[in-house]
Amino acid sequence: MKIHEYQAKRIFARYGILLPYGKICDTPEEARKITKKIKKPVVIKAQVQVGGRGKAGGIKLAKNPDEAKELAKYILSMKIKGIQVKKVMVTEAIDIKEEFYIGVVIDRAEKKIALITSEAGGVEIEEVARETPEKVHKARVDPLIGLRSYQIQKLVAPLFKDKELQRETGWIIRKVYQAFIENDCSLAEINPLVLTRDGKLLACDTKINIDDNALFHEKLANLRDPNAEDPLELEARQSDLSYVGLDGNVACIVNGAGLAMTTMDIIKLYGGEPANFLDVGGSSSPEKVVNAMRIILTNKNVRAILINIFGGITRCDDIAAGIIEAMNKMEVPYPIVVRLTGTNKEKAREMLADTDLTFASSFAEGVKKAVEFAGKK
Amino acid sequence: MKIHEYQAKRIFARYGILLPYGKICDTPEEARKITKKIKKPVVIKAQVQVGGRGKAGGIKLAKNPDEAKELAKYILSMKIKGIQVKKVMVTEAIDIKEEFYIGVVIDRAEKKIALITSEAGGVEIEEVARETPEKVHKARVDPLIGLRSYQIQKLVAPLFKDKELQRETGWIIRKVYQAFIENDCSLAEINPLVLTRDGKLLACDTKINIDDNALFHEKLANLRDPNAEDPLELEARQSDLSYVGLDGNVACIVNGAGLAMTTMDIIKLYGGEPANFLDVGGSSSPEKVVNAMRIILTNKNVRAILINIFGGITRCDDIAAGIIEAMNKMEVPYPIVVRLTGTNKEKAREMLADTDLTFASSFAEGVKKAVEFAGKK
Amino acid sequence: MSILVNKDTKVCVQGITGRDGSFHTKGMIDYGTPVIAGVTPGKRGQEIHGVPVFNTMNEAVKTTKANTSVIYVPARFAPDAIYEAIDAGIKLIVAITEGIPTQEMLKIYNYLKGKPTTMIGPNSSGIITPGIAKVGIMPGIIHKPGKIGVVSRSGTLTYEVVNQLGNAGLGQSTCISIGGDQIVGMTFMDILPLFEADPDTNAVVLIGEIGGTDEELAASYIKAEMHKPVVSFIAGRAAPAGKRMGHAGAIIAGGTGTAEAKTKALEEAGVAVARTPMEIPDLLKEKL
Amino acid sequence: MSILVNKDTKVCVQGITGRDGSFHTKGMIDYGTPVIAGVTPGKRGQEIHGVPVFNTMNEAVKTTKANTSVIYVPARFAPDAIYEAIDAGIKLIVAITEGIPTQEMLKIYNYLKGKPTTMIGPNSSGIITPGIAKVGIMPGIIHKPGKIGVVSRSGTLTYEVVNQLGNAGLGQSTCISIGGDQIVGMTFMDILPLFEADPDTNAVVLIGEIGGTDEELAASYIKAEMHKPVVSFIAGRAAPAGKRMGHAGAIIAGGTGTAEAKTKALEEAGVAVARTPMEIPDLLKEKL
Repeated sequence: MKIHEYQAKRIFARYGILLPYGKICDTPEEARKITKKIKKPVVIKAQVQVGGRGKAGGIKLAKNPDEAKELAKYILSMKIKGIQVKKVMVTEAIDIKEEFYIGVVIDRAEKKIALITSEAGGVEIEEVARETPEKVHKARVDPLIGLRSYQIQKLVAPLFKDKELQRETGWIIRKVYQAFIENDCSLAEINPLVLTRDGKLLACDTKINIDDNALFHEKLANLRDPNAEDPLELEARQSDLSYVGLDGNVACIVNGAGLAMTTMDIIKLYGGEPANFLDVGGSSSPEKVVNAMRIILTNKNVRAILINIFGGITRCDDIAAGIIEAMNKMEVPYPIVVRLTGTNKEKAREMLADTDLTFASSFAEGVKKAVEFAGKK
Repeated sequence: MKIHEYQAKRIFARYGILLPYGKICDTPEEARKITKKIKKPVVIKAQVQVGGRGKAGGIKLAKNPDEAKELAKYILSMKIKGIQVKKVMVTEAIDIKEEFYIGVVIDRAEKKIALITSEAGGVEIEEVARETPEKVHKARVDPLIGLRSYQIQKLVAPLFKDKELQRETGWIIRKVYQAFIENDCSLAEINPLVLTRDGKLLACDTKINIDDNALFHEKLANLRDPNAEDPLELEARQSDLSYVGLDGNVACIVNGAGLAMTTMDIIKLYGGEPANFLDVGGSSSPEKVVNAMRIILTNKNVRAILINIFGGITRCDDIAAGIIEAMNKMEVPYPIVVRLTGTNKEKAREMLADTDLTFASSFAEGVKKAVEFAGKK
Repeated sequence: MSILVNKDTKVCVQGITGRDGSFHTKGMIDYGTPVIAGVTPGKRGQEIHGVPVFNTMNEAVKTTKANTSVIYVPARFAPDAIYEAIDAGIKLIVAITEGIPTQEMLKIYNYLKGKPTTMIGPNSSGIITPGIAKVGIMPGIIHKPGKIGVVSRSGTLTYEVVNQLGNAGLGQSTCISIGGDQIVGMTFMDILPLFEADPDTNAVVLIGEIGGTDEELAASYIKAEMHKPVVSFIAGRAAPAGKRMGHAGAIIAGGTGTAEAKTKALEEAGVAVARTPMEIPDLLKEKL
Repeated sequence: MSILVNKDTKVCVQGITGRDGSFHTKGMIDYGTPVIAGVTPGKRGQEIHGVPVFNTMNEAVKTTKANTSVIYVPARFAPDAIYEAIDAGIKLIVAITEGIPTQEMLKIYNYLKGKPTTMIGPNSSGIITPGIAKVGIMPGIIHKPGKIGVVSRSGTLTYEVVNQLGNAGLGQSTCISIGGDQIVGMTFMDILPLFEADPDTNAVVLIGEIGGTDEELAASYIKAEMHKPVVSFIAGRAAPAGKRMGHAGAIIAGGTGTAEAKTKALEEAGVAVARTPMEIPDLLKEKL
């Protein structure tokens, strides 16, 4: 789960990491007041959880309170990648001498926690890794023994010759690592860590992603901003469905993530475009099918629906009951192709015998028919 | 390092473990005032770091403030196993329903941390282990992953049938373990953990030993009570010597703990009684020999001194210089037997040629001569 | 023969008294799996479908000599259950549980190193040696005994593939769902050598998906060490970058982990990569 | 032959620029030990007695192929140095440092499990294969090449014994001081099988002391598995209970770990237990 910059900054602040002075607000007038208090030029940043805020015009420099008000008004009216800006962060503009990168991520391949530093801060670390890999420094931490001093030494020595700056940066790395562990992060990043002209180290931009599997911790779950999410994905999550909206017109309802991805792949292979990823999960009740159908119908692009179920724990008769209930509850203006196999498939076929659904006896046939229907409209 | 009961209680209190209400004091009048405030019978306990306080009369029950004053006066005048009582702890007397044991120690053989519980609290756990081993419950914690719930379950299930008491005790075990880890303990113990008649769990007596190797942490080193130690051992430690006083009359100065123990063993084997264990350590300066000699001379039982050195890093000429300096600085009224071998032994012999020391050419000869001298006086 | 699950397998179910644990215990018993113990703290003395329940894994293992554990415990308590199984000396742990925090899994993974326990999952649908035993939640009926090894990061997609294999007359030696999470116990790299060494496996189907680099690592092993033919399918070609597709492991981050990169690596290692699961049986037949 | 230290040993000194590190580096070089690298953070480029200094163990190992590390780093920083050596892939760590907190050592001990690194110490005087190489702080001159293996929890007491052996014409294959702390890397139980398997060791001298149960465990191994003769000495018969005798490991707690119990266990395993170190050579000669 992504969280906002200002939320990430609050977490880092709790660990004593120095940040530029700044405040979060949601009106232009507040932005003016904050700037007046700061008595310096400020940076106004849109708080949206998408990349490329700067390029989209969501980050602006304001020289004085009135300009801050004006720019905040402009930014608060923007949509960035479809997401309405609802809050801006106003922070003092910093006199930058040098920019660095500090990041902590899960290293899937090595099954360790990877710490990364770079003297090329302020740009995406992936870009630095591609173009000047010698400027990327890594240490892999065994989670059982934690971060060791010799690893910190390895990470800071290439950034500074000055021992005092090495020591300070080492301390910051320790704190970022601690924040990563204690908040179940999948990513914790300071980019850039700025060395100011007067010799201070400030975390000018920060980013934290939380492990979705750790959201049973209330304090972490509370970081979620429902406004920052696609409303359909939000609704799906609340119904315990896994949903991702896409641009195509062939909707699908599938059990299991792998099979759901494959369904999308094959829709595409057969010349269609998937409208979504949707996994109803393992032991799916009829209600889940109803919710899945409702979410799908909210997508105005949809022209055909494919229900592709391989029953295991999921019983086909449960799915059939869900389909019947959904068709009673809502009008479905698109053709529905049903492919049901595995546990209790005969019973399901019987239950659905009187409907005007289109049946497919195989995965391939189901996809072909759905793509065909979608193309007709 | 042992610490006092009241110090251990302060540590446990920081972790939220419930204790009987009580205070520490060093005058009878204070004991009276505390008792008055408690408004109940109290227990008065001598704060000395030796076992068997109770048997020695260092723990008394007082029914009222005046009695508390009187008993505190008596206890504060006591010496227990040679240690003057300087402080007493006054705590409310507890209405005991049942007594339990909770302890955490280093498990040397398994290289784990051992947690131990017993339904037979209030007596020494070693005794319980000998006589009713079925009442001792153990779990071994891997320090890399810490204490797990299933281990707690194993420890509390045999103590109570009541789920709520199991849960509370599990919480206490977690806290004792946490205290053990965070304070570098070698032992952390609640004995007894009392279940009162009104259903509360109170840590009525507690014990903590700190790992000597962790005393570079200032907060732990500050727990040391110089008054609680043998003054000679204290002085030795301050001179970076390892010293333990014994009851015999053959003193010894040795380099290396193993050789020092063996020197004691052979003194005994040859019919003598060692007056001390004393290890001058690895790279010993002349000054250390001077300090060692001073400490040894404070022991009035001594009748002969054996200096047994196998030079490695320790250079025999350094030892010789120390012996000469010591003999210049203080009067040594006992015969000194010197056995020096290894690094620079020839030089040392030369340096000592004009002294009236007795030389031995082997370990055995040195011990025999020293024992002989001690027997003569 | 087979790998990991065989005639010596004796299963203990952790979380046997729960809804899922109880349901799938019946499924495993019906398939003929020797389920000889179950564990739920505080439930000693009960029986679930005739299986005795113990309070702790230690008791269960000492009493019944169970060597395999299957875990249906909810995510918050699953790490504890896993450590308990490891410390009780279980040889193979199959963790069905979904949603264990990644950092917990990192610790477990590193704790397992050098221990005699191996682990499948979490977020696995289990492991089955058709006709012998099933340890997990897959529909037993679609699996046929035979000579094809199947290893997959997915659940239902594996059923789809296994069903296709069966319809084409290709039975399976052992089918393993290694789990859809970012950090799982055994990966392709650990399973492939077992199939390579198994005299009763003639070819392997490897079902991968977007995210991570496990398929690329598998490709390097196949290229260097493997003699048996491998056919593969990679799910998630149509998935957009940066979005999690149900499985915690199925996310393309920073341009790595794409289906294209994985397909390329596998094809360079001589693996036939199917465009659809339906193509797998024919590709296998060509190779055999 | 020999155990642990041999002709392939290449030593890196951790803490080489410190007072002790530098002093003993010279001692090791003078003995003929191939000391090929040293490490002190921030001191890259220096030379100590002709040995190049590196900032990190990784650099040192990659550049010089060192396979053995000897640690003279102060106690507070020693755990870090040990982890660094393990992570750099060092095969044998010899930790001379005294005073490492016991809980740190517990973690290190458990971290080492399943890793290809073995560790001697801490609080060890080192390990020497006479005539080949010495890794530690013992006086090289008293050690003579020969067929007796020596393993000890002590330092100077070992010199005393080795000196007695030499005077009696009994040279040594390898002498190891496993360290006087409560928790050390290799214990008697780990060393004895190496001597048993070493064709150039004919008999073993085991020098124990009060505290712990390592001697008892060694006795059970000797009884069950060992064919070569073992002679032993246990220090600390005269020590009072509950007091630490210099070594952190040398304390008799709660009635266990006494010299009597250890002697009894060893004698029951057929070990000749000397009453004094001086008796050891004769007891050995009887057995050979």
